[in-house]
Amino acid sequence: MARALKVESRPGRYGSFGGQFVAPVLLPVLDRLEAGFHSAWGDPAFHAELTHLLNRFVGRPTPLFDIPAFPSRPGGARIVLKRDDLTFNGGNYANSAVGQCLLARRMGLSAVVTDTGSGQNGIATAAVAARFGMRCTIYMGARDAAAQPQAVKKMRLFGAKLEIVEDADRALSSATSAAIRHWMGHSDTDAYVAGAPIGPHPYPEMVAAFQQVIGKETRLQLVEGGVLPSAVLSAVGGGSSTVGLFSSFVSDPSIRLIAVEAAGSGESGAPNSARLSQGRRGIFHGAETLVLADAEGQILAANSIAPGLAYPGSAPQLADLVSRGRVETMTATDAEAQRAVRRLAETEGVLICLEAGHALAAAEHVARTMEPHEAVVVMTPSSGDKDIDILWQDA
Amino acid sequence: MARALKVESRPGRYGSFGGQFVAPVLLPVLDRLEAGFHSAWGDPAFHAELTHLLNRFVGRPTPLFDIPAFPSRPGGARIVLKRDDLTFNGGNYANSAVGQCLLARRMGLSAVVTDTGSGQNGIATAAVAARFGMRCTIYMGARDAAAQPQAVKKMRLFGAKLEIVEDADRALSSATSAAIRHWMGHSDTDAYVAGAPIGPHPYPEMVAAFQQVIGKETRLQLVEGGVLPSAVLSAVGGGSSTVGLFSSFVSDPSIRLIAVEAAGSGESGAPNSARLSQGRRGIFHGAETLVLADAEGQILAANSIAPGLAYPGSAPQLADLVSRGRVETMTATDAEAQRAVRRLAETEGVLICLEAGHALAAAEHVARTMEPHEAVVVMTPSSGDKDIDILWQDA
Amino acid sequence: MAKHNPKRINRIDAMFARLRTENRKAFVTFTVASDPSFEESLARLKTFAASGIDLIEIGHPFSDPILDGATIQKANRRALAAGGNLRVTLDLCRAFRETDDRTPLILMGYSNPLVTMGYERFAEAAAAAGIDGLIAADFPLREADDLVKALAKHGLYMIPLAAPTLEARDFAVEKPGIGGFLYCIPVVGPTGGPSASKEVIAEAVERCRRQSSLPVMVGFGVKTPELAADVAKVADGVIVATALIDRFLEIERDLEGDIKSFQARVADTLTDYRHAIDAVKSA
Amino acid sequence: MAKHNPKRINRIDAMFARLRTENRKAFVTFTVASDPSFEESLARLKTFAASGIDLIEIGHPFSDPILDGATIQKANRRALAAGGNLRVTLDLCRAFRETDDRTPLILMGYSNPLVTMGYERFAEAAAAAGIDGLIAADFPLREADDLVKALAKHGLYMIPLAAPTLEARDFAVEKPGIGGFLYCIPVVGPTGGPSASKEVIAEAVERCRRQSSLPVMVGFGVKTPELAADVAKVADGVIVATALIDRFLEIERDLEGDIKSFQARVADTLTDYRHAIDAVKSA
Ligand SMILES: Cc1ncc(COP(=O)(O)O)c(C=O)c1O
Ligand SMILES: Cc1ncc(COP(=O)(O)O)c(C=O)c1O
Repeated sequence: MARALKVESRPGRYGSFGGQFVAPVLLPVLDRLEAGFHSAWGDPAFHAELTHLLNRFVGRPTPLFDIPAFPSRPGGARIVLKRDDLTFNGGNYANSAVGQCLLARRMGLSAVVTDTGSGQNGIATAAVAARFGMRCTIYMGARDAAAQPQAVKKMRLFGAKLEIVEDADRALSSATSAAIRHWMGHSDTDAYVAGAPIGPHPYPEMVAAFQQVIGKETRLQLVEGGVLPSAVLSAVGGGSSTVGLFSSFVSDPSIRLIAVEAAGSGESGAPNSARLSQGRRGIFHGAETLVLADAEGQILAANSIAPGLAYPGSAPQLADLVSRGRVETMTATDAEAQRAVRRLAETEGVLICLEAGHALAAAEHVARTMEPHEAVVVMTPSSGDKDIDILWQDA
Repeated sequence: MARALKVESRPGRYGSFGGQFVAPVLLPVLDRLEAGFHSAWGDPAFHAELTHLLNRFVGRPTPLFDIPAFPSRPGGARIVLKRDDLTFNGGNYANSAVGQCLLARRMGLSAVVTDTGSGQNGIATAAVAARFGMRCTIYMGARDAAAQPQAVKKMRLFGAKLEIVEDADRALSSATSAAIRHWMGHSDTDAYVAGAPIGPHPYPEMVAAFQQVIGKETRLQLVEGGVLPSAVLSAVGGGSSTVGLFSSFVSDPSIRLIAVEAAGSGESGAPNSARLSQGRRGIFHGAETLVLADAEGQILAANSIAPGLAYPGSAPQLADLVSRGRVETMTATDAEAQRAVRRLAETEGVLICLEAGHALAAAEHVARTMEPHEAVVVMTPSSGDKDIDILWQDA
Repeated sequence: MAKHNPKRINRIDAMFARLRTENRKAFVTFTVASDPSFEESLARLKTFAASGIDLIEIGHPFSDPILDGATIQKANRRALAAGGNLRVTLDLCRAFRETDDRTPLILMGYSNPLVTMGYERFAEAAAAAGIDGLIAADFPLREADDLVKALAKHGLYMIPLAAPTLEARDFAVEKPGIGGFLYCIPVVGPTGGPSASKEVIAEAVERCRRQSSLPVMVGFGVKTPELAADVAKVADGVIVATALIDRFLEIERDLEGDIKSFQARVADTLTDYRHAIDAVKSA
Repeated sequence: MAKHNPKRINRIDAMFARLRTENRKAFVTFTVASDPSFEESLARLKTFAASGIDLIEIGHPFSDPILDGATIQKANRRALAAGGNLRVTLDLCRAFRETDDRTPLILMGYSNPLVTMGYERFAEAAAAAGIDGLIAADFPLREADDLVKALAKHGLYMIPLAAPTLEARDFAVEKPGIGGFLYCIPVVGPTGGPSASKEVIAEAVERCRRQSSLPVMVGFGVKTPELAADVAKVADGVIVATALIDRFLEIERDLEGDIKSFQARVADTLTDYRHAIDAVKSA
């Protein structure tokens, strides 16, 4: 369990963040899930099957990758990518999709429901559900679906039922709301698969536990390479890859942990996605956390060129780690992220997603302030294939 | 070297196939390449760097994968996929792109030129060239480019110069001709990177050598799993994955080797890509081989739903192996291939390319005639992401 | 600002005491504050009270009404567009109290505006606005200690939501600040969903009564006057939300802005339910 | 069918013998058979001979003229569209021979139609059609043993292509069936590319002469009458292909189908080159 990441005041709390702010009708469902998860997590057979699937079906471990030709100026710390873009389907979302589908099957459920913004969580869940022979319903905002037609088709090819959501922001946040409504009505057969360590307890704990594999692999790979990093950076959407990567470094105070948020266009007053650094304490999608909201408590639409970062809520763990000062925040603009992704493609032959581009842009700044013998780790949650139309506009 | 695959009558010949049917001006270039390749291939340092790149940059070894839920009827041999779709860029084309770019750099060349049909060879070459800091020019037929806009953008993101060819069939065959013309004019600086073991000697030998890693890995993985397959199937485009996979099984007469060709629509008289089973002996793109041509020796346009299979020429090795009866041929239609790809996605959560769908469709027929303790290996050269628009037409 | 008088009996308790003596069941409905505007919302509250509604649930508009079906989601969006929010909802209640000091008002909605305002500030302002209770869609009792304390201090009740699948500890909690009635939800799923059978409803109510001495009202999925009558046979009150909102929208479309006849038709509709519910008593 | 008479001297050898006595250099051009039609192609061959062309290279149309630039690629496509192919090209040569038994004809093109017809059948048919030699763009001597034997048997020459980068073994091969002249290509790249300088051309020719006793003609990139004259100073002949095809297309566009004046203008153009080349002799 994500022990190192937690300073729980009571179960399901990270400091003062977390909790179970749901319709009471969901409480028994969450209680069953909590019990099911703890039982599974204590069962060596569950871990054996999980590990087998992570290796054979997800494609773990994913490599650590040097990018010596990337920096635009010589000097500074070396930048190393953790390449979860190289999982088979859906980037790092595959880690928790496999875990949650396996758990759902163990609990006797026959179907899964989830939401997706960039398409990655949906693709991962659809692929795993196909493999397990489980029915799969996926909610996606109409705006996101229009921006990611390939992802929509891919999920359908995996046999998933796609529900396109025309509500509100027509993006991830509406899709999540719709998926939770679906789940409320079908909790006897359907497991809700969370793409990120957000939502009511036990989701943050459970998703963090399934994503820990990223941090564990990274630490092991670094140790094998004789390196301990000076800083670890990750762009924060729902926070699944960030929590997963940070988990193995949080108890090591000499390592800077930097959560990179999307600054959108970067113009002051324009919508962004920086709720850890600029958000308010609030209650959203089942947990008390930091959210983008106005003075009346209305949730604001998040904005970023990277669909996976445009979410107004935060993982409660991250809200706590930021509040306690253990995790720093930085921002990167749409343009900075794009530039970083393009330069990496041109210099290294590696195409990462725009989400990771935010972290990479921030990492370049951080690396410049460091010595060449130091190293900076950048999380790459998924590949840039989904972003090609944004990255290269003149066909 | 691809010893096992060769029964050479003289250097560069596979039985009566092969040779160097090029403009004489290219002969010194080919002679230098042959010498350069043999020197590199005998150099442990070259192999060390090649292996390092295959592991770290290409993502080898690629897994063998069981698909128990796929068969539409129970019984028959088990089907196992060799998953070269899980390399980082361009499927199995990455194997030879890395080898050839490494060789070009060793020979003091500063640029590469290649052609691409499905986009995979272009993507692989562009990524490797970016990594090596080499200039890269890629020729692609206008019809193929229109069908694969994401591939075009991806190559451009890797910094490659794309040349869209409006000639003749506006597909791979015209792109190859154009790339060779470019090479003729720039052979002092540019290496021509062959996507397949076609073309004049030493290309068939060299590409086969770089692709052998597929067969070696597969055999090792099968032996580790305690299996020897009854049949090995691969869909034939240029033949790179077929030659690479077959290389480790060709000297084992108990194992059936089956080259699967694209039957197109399957209507009699309609264009197809079945030149190994229905082609004529001819000279095309630098080698004597089996080609799709009319009674006057004019090359016919090949047709298949899978762009990677629509090529009128053949690898000379395969022409020889088919002529000697060591390799059998089968065909699969556009519809059969599509059905196989879709059923695999729905039952296993694995999306393979339409090229591999041809082999999978044939494998199902073959497996049905066998016993459950037997196994059939199917080559998967690349992922189905490139084919999503063909596979799912109603968005 | 009106201070809470701890001696004063909560209007919800007063209502049930009165209904018991009359041998009648409560008829409750729901409207989103500022849907479609502050003025019309106020007029509607008055029509409700005048047409025999015993208790009114007032939704405070929220940007992400995640647990609601399409009808109430759209109502929230209209209200937000008209400038609605938690503060304006309190203003609306205060305005209603100028002419009606008897009909209990219950605030209903999501927790983020409450936590943003602060529980103490919120409870004080709500009491001052004449509000009697709170139903928070996404605020289970197990999370609500601080909120319940603030409500108790100002004489408001947190109304527990009770579903058949819920364990007693999640709705049958005795604590100052928790009370009024049990909101019994006999179906799973978001608002506006299918109706439960009268047998299922009866069983759900029975279970509530076994666990708690609070009055029990039934909501979610009560659509027709007939089902309302069936509910009234077993419960202490009937809550009809989505069905009435949908009906009022139909009337509005038919009348194309003729406000006077609109309020008359709303009253007619409510009277149908009212009669069906009251017929139970005389049965 | 006319049988090869081994006693008869090859027309190419006869031409060089005659030009030597006249102290003149050969002027050679290239046309694709059936471009734009069989009839016009035949007329053009006759115009060529009448306008002082000493030797004609006739391309047999091919679907994939991979080593050619845009001009000759398009010519091939027009010829194919008009029904051209290797058999029809032989028919065209036979028709030309009905009125001209002196001008050497060299077949030029790609190997697939040859291998499809079969080397022996091809050589026999080509000899019968009055063809004197063969230039195969993609058929180096190191691959051509069988073909060369067949050509020798029927009195035809395979013309070696010689480039400055080529080793002697790849063009200076003495064998029955190889001869006529060396086709010296002073530039790299496909047809229709840039011109070499006259110094580079002189050096390339010099190298050919060191390796072989065959006459040397220069092609690829000879565009203007001036460059043709420079070539004529060092080589035994000048080959102009792309530049003339482009020029003829321009004339055709100008005249819009007036065939008579077309042939006259073609003749004028050729005469310009002819005079430039012949001026060398008198210099
Ligand atoms: C937000 C909300 N949803 C639902 C309901 C009742 O259920 P239904 O809409 O299905 O009648 C109410 C009534 O109080 C409500 O306030
Ligand atoms: C096919 C072909 N290409 C090229 C040439 C000559 O070169 P250029 O076209 O550059 O004048 C000839 C002339 O014989 C030819 O036949």
